[in-house]
Amino acid sequence: MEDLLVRIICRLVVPFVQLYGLYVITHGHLSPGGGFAGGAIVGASMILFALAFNLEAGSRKLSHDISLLMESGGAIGFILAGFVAMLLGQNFLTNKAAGFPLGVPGNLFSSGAIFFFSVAIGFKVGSTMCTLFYNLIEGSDRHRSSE
Amino acid sequence: MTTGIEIFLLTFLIVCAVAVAYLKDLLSAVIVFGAYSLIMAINWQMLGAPDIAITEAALGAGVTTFLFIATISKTRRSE
Amino acid sequence: MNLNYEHLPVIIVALLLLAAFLEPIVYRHKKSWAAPLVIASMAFFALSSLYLMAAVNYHGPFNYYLGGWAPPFGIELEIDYLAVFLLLTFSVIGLIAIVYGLQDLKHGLKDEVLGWYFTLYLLLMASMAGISVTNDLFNMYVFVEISAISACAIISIKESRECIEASLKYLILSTLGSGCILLATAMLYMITGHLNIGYLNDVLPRVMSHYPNNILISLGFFVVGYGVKAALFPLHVWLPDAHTAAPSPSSAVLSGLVIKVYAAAFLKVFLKAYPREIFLEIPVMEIVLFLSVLAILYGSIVAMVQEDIKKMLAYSSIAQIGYVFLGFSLMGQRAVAGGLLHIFNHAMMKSMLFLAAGIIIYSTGIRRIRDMKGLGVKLPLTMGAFTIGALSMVGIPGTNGFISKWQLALGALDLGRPIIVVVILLSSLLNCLYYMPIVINAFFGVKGEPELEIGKVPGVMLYSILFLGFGIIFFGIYPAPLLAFLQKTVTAIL
Amino acid sequence: MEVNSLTAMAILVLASYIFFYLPASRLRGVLVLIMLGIIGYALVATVAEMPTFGASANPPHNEVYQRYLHQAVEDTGAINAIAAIITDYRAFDTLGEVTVLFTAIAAALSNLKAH
Repeated sequence: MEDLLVRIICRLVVPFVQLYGLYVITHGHLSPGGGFAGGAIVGASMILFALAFNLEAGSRKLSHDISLLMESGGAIGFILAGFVAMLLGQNFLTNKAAGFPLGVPGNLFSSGAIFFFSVAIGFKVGSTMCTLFYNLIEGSDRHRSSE
Repeated sequence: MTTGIEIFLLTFLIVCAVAVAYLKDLLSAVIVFGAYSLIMAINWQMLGAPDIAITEAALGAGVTTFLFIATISKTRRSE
Repeated sequence: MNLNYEHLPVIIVALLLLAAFLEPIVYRHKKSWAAPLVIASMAFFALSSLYLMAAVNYHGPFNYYLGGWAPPFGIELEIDYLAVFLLLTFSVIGLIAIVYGLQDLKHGLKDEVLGWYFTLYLLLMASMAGISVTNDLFNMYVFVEISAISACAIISIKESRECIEASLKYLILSTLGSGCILLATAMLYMITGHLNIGYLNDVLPRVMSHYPNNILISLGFFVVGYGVKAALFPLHVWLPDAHTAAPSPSSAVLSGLVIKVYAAAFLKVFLKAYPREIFLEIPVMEIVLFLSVLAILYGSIVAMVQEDIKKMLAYSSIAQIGYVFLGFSLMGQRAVAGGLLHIFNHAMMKSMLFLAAGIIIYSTGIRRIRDMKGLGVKLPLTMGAFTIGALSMVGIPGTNGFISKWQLALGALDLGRPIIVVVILLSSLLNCLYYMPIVINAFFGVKGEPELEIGKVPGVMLYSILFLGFGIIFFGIYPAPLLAFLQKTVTAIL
Repeated sequence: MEVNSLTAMAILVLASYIFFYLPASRLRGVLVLIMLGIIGYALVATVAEMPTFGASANPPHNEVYQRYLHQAVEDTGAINAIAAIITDYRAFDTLGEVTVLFTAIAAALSNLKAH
């Protein structure tokens, strides 16, 4: 797609969309949203970028290796955080009783492991969306060039 | 109870759902499905579930549409 | 630090998931570590299941509260006799199938896909472990969903057209089944306000008179949902294609374990969540019994006319899952024990047969039963193991297939239903009619065609099926400890 | 619903299931319509029987609901009760959901790479 208008608008909009996505991820425990929704927003912004420019520009911003790493990393982080509670002598995925600091309710850095879980889920979901889209489009490009 | 706007939204929802099934052009079907998701998101919000509304808007109206379009670009456009 | 065995079930699930998440990274950067990682995780799964079984047998069942939240608020795992029995079955057969598969898959799959295959395999195992231990309906649904997607993917991973077709069919039907399960779960939540199986069992009798239709429809949806996934007779249409097209280790796992896990989930939901009075008023179990009888007869008859060996084994699976449902739907002590025992026995027999068929296909490329004449001389050990499996399928005394059929027949007689015994006998006769010609042809058939090229059979593949064959004989001759354990299991459920 | 009607329904549904193996024809269309009608009737009967939407006497408004709404901040420190439920009270389910996403990715990528 080679459209100047789309590109300029995209360049303007994408940072704000990403900022909003990060806001939704990090404020999951304070306001509606959370890892899933925020991750999807961030992932959608990356897809939007790749759609408006091209795939190479998109994968320069987020390479395949990094995306794979983020994808596994988010899920692994979730499980490891659960194991931390177990090492502290509580059951898997325990939050308060395992001694994660709850902080003052209403602050950004509060509610212990929930903040961490949201971020992990956000990473996971965002990179999942990107990976899926890139691979689908990439496959079709290869397919078309071979024909 | 049910207000006018709710009845309008629900009717539109049903129309969208039926249209998705009937449309032969898959690209149009995907776009109508995106509209369906958006109305669904508004409905969630009106029912007092903002979390689901945000997720539905981002996933249903945003990412799902992109993924469907990517899939259509790999296959045929019409049914 | 206070890590006792009570944490083990959740560690099993979490570590399998962790290994599955690590696998793509490991495969990309350090290819030689990928296979040992899978084997190590599966070996850990098998060993810890064995340990859990011993611990539960000694100390009794226990519950585990995830996140430290007691049942009505959080998710509870219930590690009872049933759960450890299922865990042990899945882990041992799963370990053997993947050890076998390392050779077979290198041969059959593209190099870059192998890492993803391991990931999907581990996810499948983790989800099956999750379904076995969880005591929460929604949590069970989540794991059902994971296993549905990963089972589809390990079918379609092979590079051929029929794999795609088969797995697409499976995906559509299995998604329909998931939807039914979710809807039924939602209905139960709507009328009780609980998702925990124990609490449901408490509350349901009280609300039964208020919401009879809800309970009825949720029962129907559960039967359809788990029936589609477990390939209960009229809902089995996806199974023959899917299990034929998949790579051999996948077929072994799918046919041996994956359809069983849904049968076990069916047992959990119907006998643990719903109170017994409901089945006196609504004859759902009678319908399931009728369907399972039909499944036994239909599967056996259709298997007779198959030409492809894997397809024959797949149709035979339809008949065998019928036995499992037969035992469950009779709801008698010995009948349910027989059904559970058949889960274990059939997992061994069918995995062994599929893996043996895999060796035949691997080394000779033969798939059609007619071409197998004289194969017993070329592949004596493989065909010997196949013979043991076939005898066990028929139910010859001295093999484990006999024990479970015997238990089922006794269970049916306990409840005064001699007609079931006739069905079991008839089905054994039919099994004999389609398994024995293969064995007789292989050993005594006259070779008509030119000499076959027999590739070398890797030792690992041979050892794994011989191990399973040994297990079949062992549990056929010495079933006492297993039966005693199942007795405890059934007393706890019923 | 009576027991007999259940049995009749089940038999009818099973019978029409068997007729699905017929080639596409008017008879099959009629059978499909009858079956869908039965299922639709059953579902409508179920919905009609369900507790009133949003009423405070509903079964789900039990001690679990009370605890989630009134003690979530104290238990988990999260102001958003939904976040408290999905990432603390029922975090294992969320781990499962994350795994579903991962499985979907693994399935899609393995298929795309294989073919």
